Amino acid sequence: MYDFLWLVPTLPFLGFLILALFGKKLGKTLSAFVGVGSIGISALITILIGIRFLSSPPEGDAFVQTLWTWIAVDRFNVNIALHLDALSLVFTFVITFVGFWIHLYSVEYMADDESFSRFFAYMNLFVGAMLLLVLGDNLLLLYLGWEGVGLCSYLLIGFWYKDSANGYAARKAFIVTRVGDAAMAIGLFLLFYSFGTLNIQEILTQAPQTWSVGNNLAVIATLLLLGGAVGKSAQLPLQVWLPDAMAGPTPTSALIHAATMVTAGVYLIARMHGIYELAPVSMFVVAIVGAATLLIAGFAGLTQVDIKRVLAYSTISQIGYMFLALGVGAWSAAIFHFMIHAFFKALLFLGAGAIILAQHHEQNMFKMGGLAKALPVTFWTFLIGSGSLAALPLVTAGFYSKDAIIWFAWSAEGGNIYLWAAAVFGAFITGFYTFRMVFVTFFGQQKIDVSHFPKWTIHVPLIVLAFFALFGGFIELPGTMGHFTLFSDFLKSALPAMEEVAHENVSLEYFSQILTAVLALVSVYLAYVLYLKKPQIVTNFTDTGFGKGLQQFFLSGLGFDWLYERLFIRPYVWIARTNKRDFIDLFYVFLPWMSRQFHYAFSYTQSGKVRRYILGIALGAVVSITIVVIL
Amino acid sequence: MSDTLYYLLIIVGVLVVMLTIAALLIWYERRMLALWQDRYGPNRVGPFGLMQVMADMVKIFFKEDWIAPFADKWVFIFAPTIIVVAVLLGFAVVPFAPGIVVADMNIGLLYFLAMSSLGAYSILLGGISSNNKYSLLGSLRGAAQVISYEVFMGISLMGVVILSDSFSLVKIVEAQKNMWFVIPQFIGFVIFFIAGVAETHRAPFDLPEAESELVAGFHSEYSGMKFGMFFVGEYLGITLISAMIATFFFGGWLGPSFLPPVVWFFIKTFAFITLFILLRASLPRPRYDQLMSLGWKILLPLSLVNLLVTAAIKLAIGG
Amino acid sequence: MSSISLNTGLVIASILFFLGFLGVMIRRNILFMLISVEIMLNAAGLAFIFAGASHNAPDGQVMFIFILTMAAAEVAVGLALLIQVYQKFKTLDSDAASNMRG
Amino acid sequence: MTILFYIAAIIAIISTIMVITRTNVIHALLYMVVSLLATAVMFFLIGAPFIAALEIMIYAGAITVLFVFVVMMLNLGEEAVKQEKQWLSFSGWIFPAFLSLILLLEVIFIISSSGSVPISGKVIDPKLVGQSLFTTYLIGVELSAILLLAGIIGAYHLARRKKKVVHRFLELEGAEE
Repeated sequence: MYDFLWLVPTLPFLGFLILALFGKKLGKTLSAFVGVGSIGISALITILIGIRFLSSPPEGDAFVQTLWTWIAVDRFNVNIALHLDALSLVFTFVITFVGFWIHLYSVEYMADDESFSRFFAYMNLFVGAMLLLVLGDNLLLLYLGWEGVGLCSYLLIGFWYKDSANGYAARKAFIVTRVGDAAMAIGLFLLFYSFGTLNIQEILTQAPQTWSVGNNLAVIATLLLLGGAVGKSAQLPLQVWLPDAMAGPTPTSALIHAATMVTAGVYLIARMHGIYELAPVSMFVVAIVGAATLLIAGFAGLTQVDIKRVLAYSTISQIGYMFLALGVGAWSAAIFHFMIHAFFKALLFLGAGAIILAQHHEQNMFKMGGLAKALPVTFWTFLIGSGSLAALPLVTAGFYSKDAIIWFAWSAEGGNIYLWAAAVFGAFITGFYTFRMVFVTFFGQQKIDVSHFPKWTIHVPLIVLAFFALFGGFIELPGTMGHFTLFSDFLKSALPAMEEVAHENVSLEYFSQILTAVLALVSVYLAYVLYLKKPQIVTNFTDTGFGKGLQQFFLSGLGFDWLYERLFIRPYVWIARTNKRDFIDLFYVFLPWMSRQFHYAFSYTQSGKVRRYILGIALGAVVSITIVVIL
Repeated sequence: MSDTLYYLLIIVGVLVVMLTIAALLIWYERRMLALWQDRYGPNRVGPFGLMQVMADMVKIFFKEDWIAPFADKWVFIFAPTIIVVAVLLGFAVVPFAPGIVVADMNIGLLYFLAMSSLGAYSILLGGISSNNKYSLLGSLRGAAQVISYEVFMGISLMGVVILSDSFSLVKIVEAQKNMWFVIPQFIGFVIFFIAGVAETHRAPFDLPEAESELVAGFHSEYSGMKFGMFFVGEYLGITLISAMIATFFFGGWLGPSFLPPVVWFFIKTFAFITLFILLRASLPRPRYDQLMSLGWKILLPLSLVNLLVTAAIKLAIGG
Repeated sequence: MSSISLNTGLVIASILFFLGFLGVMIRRNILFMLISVEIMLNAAGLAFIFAGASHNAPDGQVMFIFILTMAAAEVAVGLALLIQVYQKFKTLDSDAASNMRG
Repeated sequence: MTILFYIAAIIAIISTIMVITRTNVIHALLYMVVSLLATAVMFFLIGAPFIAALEIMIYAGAITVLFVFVVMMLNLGEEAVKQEKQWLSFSGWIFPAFLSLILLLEVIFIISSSGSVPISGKVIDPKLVGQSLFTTYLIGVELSAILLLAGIIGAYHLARRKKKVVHRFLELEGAEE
């Protein structure tokens, strides 16, 4: 079964090729079959491989499939090789499985779009690149997938390129992530410089022997990799691109937020955990970044009116949780939250897409309302997703995964009470803005007619994902509730476990859990009061000058765009403008000038008089033969 | 030294004999034409009008040697000599009999072709130096005709070369001991004969000098001895072509031994000269485009096919 | 038999060649230029023949035949062009056909 | 033999000089023929009689005749000669002549700096040439055939007079404009 691993990333690429080359001729039905089918078969193979992996793990808990040699220059040898271990299996599973449901959903969502096959081509390429990223056994292949993902996000965000705003958003996403990628590339150079190889496993085994804990190079390398990770995963300070990325079609957003792209950073840090453990400073920075991001994104999420932007900020916030978990060393908790998040965030985006489709492509949720009756399936699944996001205690998967992170933020080796407090407060905010969205959208008066009632292609993905968002959490239960550790046991082969350190203080853990649960419920009630029962409290507050200012501040994502505009863009543009005629530019102005002068000189020789040409030949012959004779 | 003397003798002998024959041919042609056209021909000067040649010679020698003032003088003078020289040089390779040959070159056949192609200059230069539109037209025709017919004249002889395995005329003659090449190379013979008529621009292919259209064509402006040169050149050409036909296709000097080889050779040659004259007496002149299309569209392909078939048979037999 | 050497032959060939070359350079008349080109080709063939003769090999003559072929084709096309030029410009001045200069 | 060879060479060179300096095309062509005949004599003397015959047949007999033919077709008069005289000015040829001379001297220097091989003058049979042509150089022969075909087609196409399809009245109107 393992031998079929290569098919997993190949099929989406094949689908992309077919769609890109023959998309126009295939027609919509065939395009959909190719687009969805390739991911579907990939998902099926992944699941079969996963079952095999669970029943009889490969030797060394990892399966490596070397396809061919990519580059071989002196010491620099890079293979096209796939590395499958528990970590990459989880990612592969999520990418293909969630990706499949998103693809299926897209068939209906994009049904009326004229660029139907182009959309599926991009989506397939996206999935393929992401699979390459998580399955690549060396950092260069990972980087290839990494950039492929970046390219696809650019293509998909700017999918409706006729609107220049979408193109702007696409460029913004591309350029901002490029900042991180540059840092990551330097990090890769540094790693290659230190270890002479880019193979991940070799680096991980060599690192502890080469570097002592706290080694400067290790810190620098990990911080540079972190730069790449924050760029891709939209963490502070490079989070600004993700809310704008909502310009793309909603399934794209689902794919970016749930299965691919933004989780690449999480994967990178989890994958390179070996060297992060050698750099506690970097770990701490990761935790700080995660905590700060989850709070800032949470605040920004509080005031958004666009339903997709709420979800975007919630993603940033949830990824922040994952970074927090990575930072404190709770590797499996981060991956667990990643998986659960993938389920409920995909569900929420697809639900939001269904709503937007039903509301004449209106995205402002304050113009909606009362959709619970009109779209019952969407409502209930959306509610489940929201509950999972808000971590409603006991019944939702999100509770278990988030609870693990919150507890580890305190109890783990790198954790402390401040990080814990930030995580708990973040959970409260999350619950609040999530249910603000639910109440505003589904309750109250219906304001716009429902224009599109979803069919089975939308409903089935929603229900399946809702099932996982609800019950996916039971594969890993905290120590206080049965201590069921299937998931972390599974991951133990790839990532170091944390349990022994974490579960010493049971009463504290109970306190933390109960506090989180209560806060989540309170936040839901608060949202109910403020947005359904007495909305005038909010309007009264926002009418005051301070309230209005605060609302604007939060709405703009805490002014990061404003800040970057002034801090980077304007000075850069100013420098570029004032430096228009610099030395280098003069050189490049001189080059065409010179070639033009030569052109004039030579065109003068082109007199059309054959005898002149022959005279030229004679002169040339004299010169060259004279040289020969003299030499 | 005696060898050199022998060669000198042959050279002088050939020159004298050929020039004499050429002169006599003038009388011979007129007599033959008259015979076929039921009239007397020259019959007043000497027995059978034989001295008519001498009379003509005297006339030509004493006529004013006039050069048209608008002509290109040196070329005008030079032109008539070319044909005489070229044809006389052509006789150098003709094997009159075993041992009686000026130069038995191993490329004799090619040499003959080269010389006959040089003959074309005579017409060309004569016409162009005359600065006369009829002459110009005549020499245009002549040049085109000679170039065109030269092509397959050479090709038609290649069959002979294949059969005899040599370019040398002596060897070609010797190769015909058992069978004259006219039998296996009948097509080649016909083509060569037609091309020969055209090469010497004799009637019916006398378009360069067609009296009725171009008032004597390229030599309109010529008179006196220079005209005589053209005249003699033409008869020399006929003799050369006839000799060549005899050599290539009719076994040259070969023949029953009751007559010496030289006599056989001259008999054969005279037979073809007579055939030339008979052609003039009997055939009308074709149009210029007919001449050209005959050459390019019929004779050239035919000669190529002949060459191809001959070569193929030779290969198949394995000679 | 004779004291002709390869060098003598090559010198003769190069003299002829450069005379042809000079002809191409100094003549304005396309006809003369073509004639000069023929001289050059012939000189090149001459050099080949000398080289072949110095080795007693037929290759030089083969090369000459190829040059001959080329010369024939070149003359045919060249003269056809010349006629066209003459019909178009009413002159054989090679400078007249310089319309396509840059 | 050697003397004959040098005489032929000198004749060839002198007549070639005459070719490039004549103002009358016909005279130039006549000198060209003389030069070619002299060359043919050289060929004959150094053991290439086959090529000598070809030289006369094709260069002198066909190519040069073609030139003469074209000259006749163009029918250039006295004015062409005058024109040539005008074109052949001293200042026009002195520099190219200087260049050619330098080139020639350099080439002669190069030639003479290498060891010389005497030419035996042994006759190379046409048969040998033919065998060489149709074995070693077979591809060359085929290519020559294609070249000649291309030459024929090219010459035919180029020399064809473009037929004017405009009606004569229309042409008149055009002329008035």
